[in-house]
Amino acid sequence: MKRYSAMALLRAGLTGQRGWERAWRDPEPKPHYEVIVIGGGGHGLSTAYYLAKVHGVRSVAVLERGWIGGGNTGRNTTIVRSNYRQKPLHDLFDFALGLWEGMSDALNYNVMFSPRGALFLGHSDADMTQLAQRGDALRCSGIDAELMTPDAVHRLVPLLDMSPDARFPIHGGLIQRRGGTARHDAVAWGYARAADAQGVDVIQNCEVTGLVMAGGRVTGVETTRGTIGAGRVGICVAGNSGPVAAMAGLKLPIEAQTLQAFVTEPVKPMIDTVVMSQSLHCYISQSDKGGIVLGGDPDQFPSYAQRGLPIRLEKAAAEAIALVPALSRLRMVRCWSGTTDMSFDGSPIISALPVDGLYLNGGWCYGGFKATPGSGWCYAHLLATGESHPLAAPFSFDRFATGATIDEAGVGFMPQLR
Amino acid sequence: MMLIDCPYCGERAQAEFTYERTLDSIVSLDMPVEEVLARLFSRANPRGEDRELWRHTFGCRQWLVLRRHRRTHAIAAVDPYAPDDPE
Amino acid sequence: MGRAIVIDADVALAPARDVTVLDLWEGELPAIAAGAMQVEPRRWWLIDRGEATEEIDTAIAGRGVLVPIGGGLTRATISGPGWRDLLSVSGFFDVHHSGFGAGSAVSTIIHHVPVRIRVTGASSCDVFFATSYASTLAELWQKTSKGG
Amino acid sequence: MTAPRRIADGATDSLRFTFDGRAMTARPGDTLAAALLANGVSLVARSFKYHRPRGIMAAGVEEPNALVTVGEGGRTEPNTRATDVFVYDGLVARSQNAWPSLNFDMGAMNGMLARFLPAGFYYKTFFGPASRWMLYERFIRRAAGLGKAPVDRDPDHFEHRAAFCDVLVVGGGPAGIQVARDAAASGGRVILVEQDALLGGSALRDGIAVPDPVQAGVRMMLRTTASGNWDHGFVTLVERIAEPGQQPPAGMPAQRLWHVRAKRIVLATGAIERPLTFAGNDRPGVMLASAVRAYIRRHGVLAGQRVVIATNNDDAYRTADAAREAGGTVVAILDSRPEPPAAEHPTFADAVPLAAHGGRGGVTAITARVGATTRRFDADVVAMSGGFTPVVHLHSQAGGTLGWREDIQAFVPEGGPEWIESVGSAVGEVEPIAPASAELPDPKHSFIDFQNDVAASDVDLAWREGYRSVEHLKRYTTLGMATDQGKTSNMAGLARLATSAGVTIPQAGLTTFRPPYTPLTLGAMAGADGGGHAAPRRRIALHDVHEARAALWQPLGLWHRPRAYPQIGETLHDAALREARAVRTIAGLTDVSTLAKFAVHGPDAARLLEMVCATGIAKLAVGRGRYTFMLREDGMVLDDGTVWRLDENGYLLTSSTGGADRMEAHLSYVHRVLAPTLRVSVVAQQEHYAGIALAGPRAAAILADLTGIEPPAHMGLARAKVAGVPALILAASYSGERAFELYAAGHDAAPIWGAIEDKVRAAGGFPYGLEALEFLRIEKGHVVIGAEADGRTTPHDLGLERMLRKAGGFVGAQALARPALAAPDRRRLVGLVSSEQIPEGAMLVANHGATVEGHVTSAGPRLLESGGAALALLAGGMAREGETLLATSPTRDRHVRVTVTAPVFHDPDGARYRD
Repeated sequence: MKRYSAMALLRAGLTGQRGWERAWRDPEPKPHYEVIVIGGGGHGLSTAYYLAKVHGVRSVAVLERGWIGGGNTGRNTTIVRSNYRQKPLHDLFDFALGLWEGMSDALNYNVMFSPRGALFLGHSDADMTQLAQRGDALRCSGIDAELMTPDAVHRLVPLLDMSPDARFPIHGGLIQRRGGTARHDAVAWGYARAADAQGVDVIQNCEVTGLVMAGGRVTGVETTRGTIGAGRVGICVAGNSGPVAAMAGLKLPIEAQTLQAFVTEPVKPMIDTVVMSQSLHCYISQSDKGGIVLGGDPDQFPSYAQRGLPIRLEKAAAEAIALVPALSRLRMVRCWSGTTDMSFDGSPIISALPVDGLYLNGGWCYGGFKATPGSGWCYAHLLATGESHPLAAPFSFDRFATGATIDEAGVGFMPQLR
Repeated sequence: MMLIDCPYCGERAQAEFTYERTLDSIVSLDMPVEEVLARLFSRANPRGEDRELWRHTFGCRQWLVLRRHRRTHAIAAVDPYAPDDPE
Repeated sequence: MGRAIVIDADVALAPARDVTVLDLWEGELPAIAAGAMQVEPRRWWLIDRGEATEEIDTAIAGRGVLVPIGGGLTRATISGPGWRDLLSVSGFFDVHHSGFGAGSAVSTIIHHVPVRIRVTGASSCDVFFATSYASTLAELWQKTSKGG
Repeated sequence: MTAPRRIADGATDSLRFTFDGRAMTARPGDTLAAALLANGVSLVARSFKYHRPRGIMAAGVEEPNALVTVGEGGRTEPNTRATDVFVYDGLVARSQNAWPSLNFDMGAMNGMLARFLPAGFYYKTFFGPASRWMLYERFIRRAAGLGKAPVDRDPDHFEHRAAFCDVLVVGGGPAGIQVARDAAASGGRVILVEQDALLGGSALRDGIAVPDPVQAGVRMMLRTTASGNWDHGFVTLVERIAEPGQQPPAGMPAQRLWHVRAKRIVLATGAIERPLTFAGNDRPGVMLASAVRAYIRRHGVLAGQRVVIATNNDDAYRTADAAREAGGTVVAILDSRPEPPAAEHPTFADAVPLAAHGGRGGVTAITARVGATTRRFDADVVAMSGGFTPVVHLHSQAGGTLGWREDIQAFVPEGGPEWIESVGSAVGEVEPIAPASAELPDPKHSFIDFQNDVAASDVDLAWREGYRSVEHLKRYTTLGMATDQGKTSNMAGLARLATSAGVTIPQAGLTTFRPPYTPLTLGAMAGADGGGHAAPRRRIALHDVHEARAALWQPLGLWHRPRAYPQIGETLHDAALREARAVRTIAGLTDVSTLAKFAVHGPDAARLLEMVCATGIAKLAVGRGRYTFMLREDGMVLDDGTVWRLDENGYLLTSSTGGADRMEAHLSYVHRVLAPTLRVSVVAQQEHYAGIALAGPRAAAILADLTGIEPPAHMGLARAKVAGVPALILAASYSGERAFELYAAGHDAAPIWGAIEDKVRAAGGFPYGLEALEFLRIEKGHVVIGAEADGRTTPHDLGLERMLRKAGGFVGAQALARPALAAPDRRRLVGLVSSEQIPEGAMLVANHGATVEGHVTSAGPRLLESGGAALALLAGGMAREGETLLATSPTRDRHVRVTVTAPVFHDPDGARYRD
């Protein structure tokens, strides 16, 4: 792998940018791999990278139906944070956050992880108590969290509507300063390039159409490019987990729903921090290019259309204007829809399945992007050793039957209420 | 924003309706525990048609069964919920 | 459509008070309840029936029930040629449909508020909604109609 | 007065506007772009990345270059396309993304470094710790962005409207008008929308009159853009009532967002001309040929005197004719085809533009390959035409598929939903073109995406590095990601990619089209929900009563409820203490109107309630009530409340405020889905009844005094008149004192409040709000939905297991059998006491740094003694009674030693409920 650096860039500038090689190869599928990862999103690619890098498993293929990073990796609001209330969640996400912090160097690919702070606003004293409780849980786990006064919030985001009669008055906030944003596409590309350099085959335009079973065990996959044998097969296709698991005759505690987000035309810097809310489904951040990236409620019904409800976008716009009135005249330039893997407790599943040799990493709801490196790390551990990584052990497939669910929102098994 | 042809009210905007669950995840109070857990916590989740229970919450408030395609959003049928519906 | 015409409709809000739900779990609507506003397949609203409500109660005894709800309802009386346009603001129902004439009634949602609309004449209607939302809808309509 | 580039016609300009402070004139109907061209302004903007000088390229919404900031204060709209704003008197426009000025822009330094800043350069450098990247990033962020957002609040309002039609025609060109007139003639509701201020579409640039659709019965909406085509014929339209920056007429919104439901949608959206790719094709003065013609014919503006046409199709010849008619000189027509049509202009066959020359002021000459030779032509405007791309966005947004047309080198609508069809140039009825030329001697300066400065060399680099899917190309180079959404760049980018790949364009693929067609303001999206109206504010029936008593308000979901009634100089906490102590010692009254209430009647009413409630119902006597709770199907506590038997077959069920809608749906689900044969009626009466709770040792005496009846025993009920108003009286207590809830029709309840308040105050008590209520219920150990019952707790966790009906048969009973729900280390309800106030939400640990074992769910002061009390969920629950723990809140730096006790601190035996 030709290393990227400022010097390399300068040299290339003098030679017409001719010297760069392909970021990752375009290999033909081999007949057999030790591990096949189905799904070339950030989670699948990072899984493959850590399989090779951490566990020395280099006979790995990532099979991607279309182009890598084309699913939810490229359809989110790029927010990275670990400030969940429930311990299993914040431990997993904070492990991921630690990996984010060194990711650009580790991959030799600038994923533009920018810890500009992830701020949750509180709109009432009750919200502030909830935020304090969350912050206290985090601090007791050694994770950074800081309550902010309204004045401090205002200094950080001067365009917020701080008036007491605002529809969502701002009583303060909880900030995770290590949180922020990253360049979503670069995460897929960076992991693909680094995995490729470790010998992993990243195979695009290769759709898995079936599983090969022998003696009650998965021994390979049928694809649009032929049958490929495998020692272990890991499903990593959040958004499509149901249809892929169905190839093994399994039903999952997951329902696919649409989540939309949108971005405005680029403007000069106006919001430096990621702004969220304790009581609204509203996410506001400004990309490096200058667009204000906004997200809102999921669509609350099952869909694979990657086409959402306009009224959800309209609600998100209304809430964003209520918080930051100066957004009123900015214009949405583009919206996109991801198909989210809504699990029945709101938490992911990183687990063996009841079919030998088959594993699942999915059910990330609308929060998977921020977990990318931690998810890959834990899934690689599972696929390499057959045992759950301690951080992933609570996220087992059977927790719904046993009752050990991890329900951050406390709304139960109906994903549309989340 | 789908158009749902409510058997009681006629064609109405999706904004008046709420999705409840798939028809095969309805759990009666006399089912054995294993069946209850299986129904509550697993879904076929197909990239195609499924039978879903919706409610015309902001209209006639009745419970409806939609046969709906989840990739195209085409609605093949809307019927009043009837408990003896085969799943 | 005119680009510079604010909607020509008058809105008057008042407590609905005399509204009673009539639910039947068996049988047909009694004749003396004819004209009640049907809001669900087995539910009607008796509006301004006064003393007659007691007779209806007797008529449905054993197969249905009357439950008052008017204490929390507001009635907006909207009149003027623009009433249909006014109800298309932040709405989702086809109020201009030719079939939606005097005597028709519909349940829908306007500006996030569940409402029941009853057409009372060529240029008037009643809109019923929970009183807690009255200021929300009043502000919307004031901004939109000529009253604003 | 007439602007200099205006073709002489004797008319004068009547409108004044400014651009970068310079006063200029315009005519009604001018776009800002037309007016700037008329005034001889060629440099209008700077590009995003290299800050290259840019002028006006197009005459429509596809304009990639001429972005300006229009308006002032809260009406400021940055990034406005000069081609998409009509000049009004007083319009103020400013250039953007240039410092210190448009003419001399320091940012242009980036252009000199362009060789080091190719597509995706940022992925290859800026390594080191995240803090170092953030340092670089600060400069990148400052350099990025285009215009500046406004700071002030928007002074205007916006509106959403619904409309329904049989046929919606999008596009008011000749094809759209024809379809709309025909549809109207056959009856039905027909809406025709046109984004421009005039009908005509392509006919406007050819000076052809179009028939009137309105007279044919069509509802016409001008200056209205179909921005999104969603499911089942649902289309969002944006109607501009005021131009960007313009004050709307009195009482009118600035813009309207229309929600249209159409049975049939006809897309007559036309076609957009493609630029040609050659070096310097981005210089001011290099324009689309159709745009040059539109400015002449429609606006009477000739963009330059010496015109060179570069084309691969016949359409641009009409531009040559128009330029000559307007008094310009057609220097040359460069036609890439070997056999161009006959024309009365100097025409060169097999002629391909290679480079446009000039400076910031614009193009001065163009070099072309003509056959085997290279020739240079003087020009102050270059009119280019690479053919026309049908506008298929709306077709594609709704799930329509596309097919490739070789003769026009473009995609056209193919399959899709049956209610959508496209007509006219949108289906490819445009001039055929010669296949694109691959020769490009200077790919670094041959731009494909003008606004984002993506040159042909960037596409080539992406290909070499393996970003070969068209989506990767787009994301790696940012091609098509600018505010024009690739309207002029996508096809050229695909063509270049296909050349690199050695494949055809359809093999190279196509990115998906997503809403909106053109950018729309968040204000329009929000409609009437903008600003303070983002969610309704629900008012309780006695809102004005409390307002008159200077209540502090507390939001709870959409509701606003009184939190306390502070006296002058009193803090919230002190007021709540005073109010709560009065309840403990004398009496108080509070508003409980928002509690959910359901009238449940019928022969099977008890059976329905037994399915919904996990507690016993059947044995409840007429005239009595009891506490109850309901479970979700997964066994977690859903809600709680009280159930009252009003008569043989009639019950009243109350439940929590926040869960009212959820409970309504749940009751309906259980009734209509699980037990549809039950003969029962459930009516939500949440708002029918206003509720007033009267509590305290003197409550019974006050009630007797007010009603003249014997007050019902605890959990009994009565009916009586208070202040002449009939009320239902439920002897329920939330505070831990003898108490009564009085329910009366909301519209009539104010006198009841007044009457009770008089008696309470006379006795020395006060009205109390939610804060005092919270203190009272914590001391009594009542759990609250949302705090102790947080959606993760079972009845066992809350110590309610003894109330569960053993026989089951209620929702949630089956799932309670799951093994993890009986685990000994589950967090269960306990009480905590301390000599000081316990921080609500704090974590429970043995000592600093130890593992978290639980958390404080609610905390308040002891009311009649010192110290604090709290309810908490603690691993192991009451097995831990007597242990000392630390309630620690690092975020508030509060750490309090607490002792685990039973979760009731006041009157555990209920002695105070007895008179």
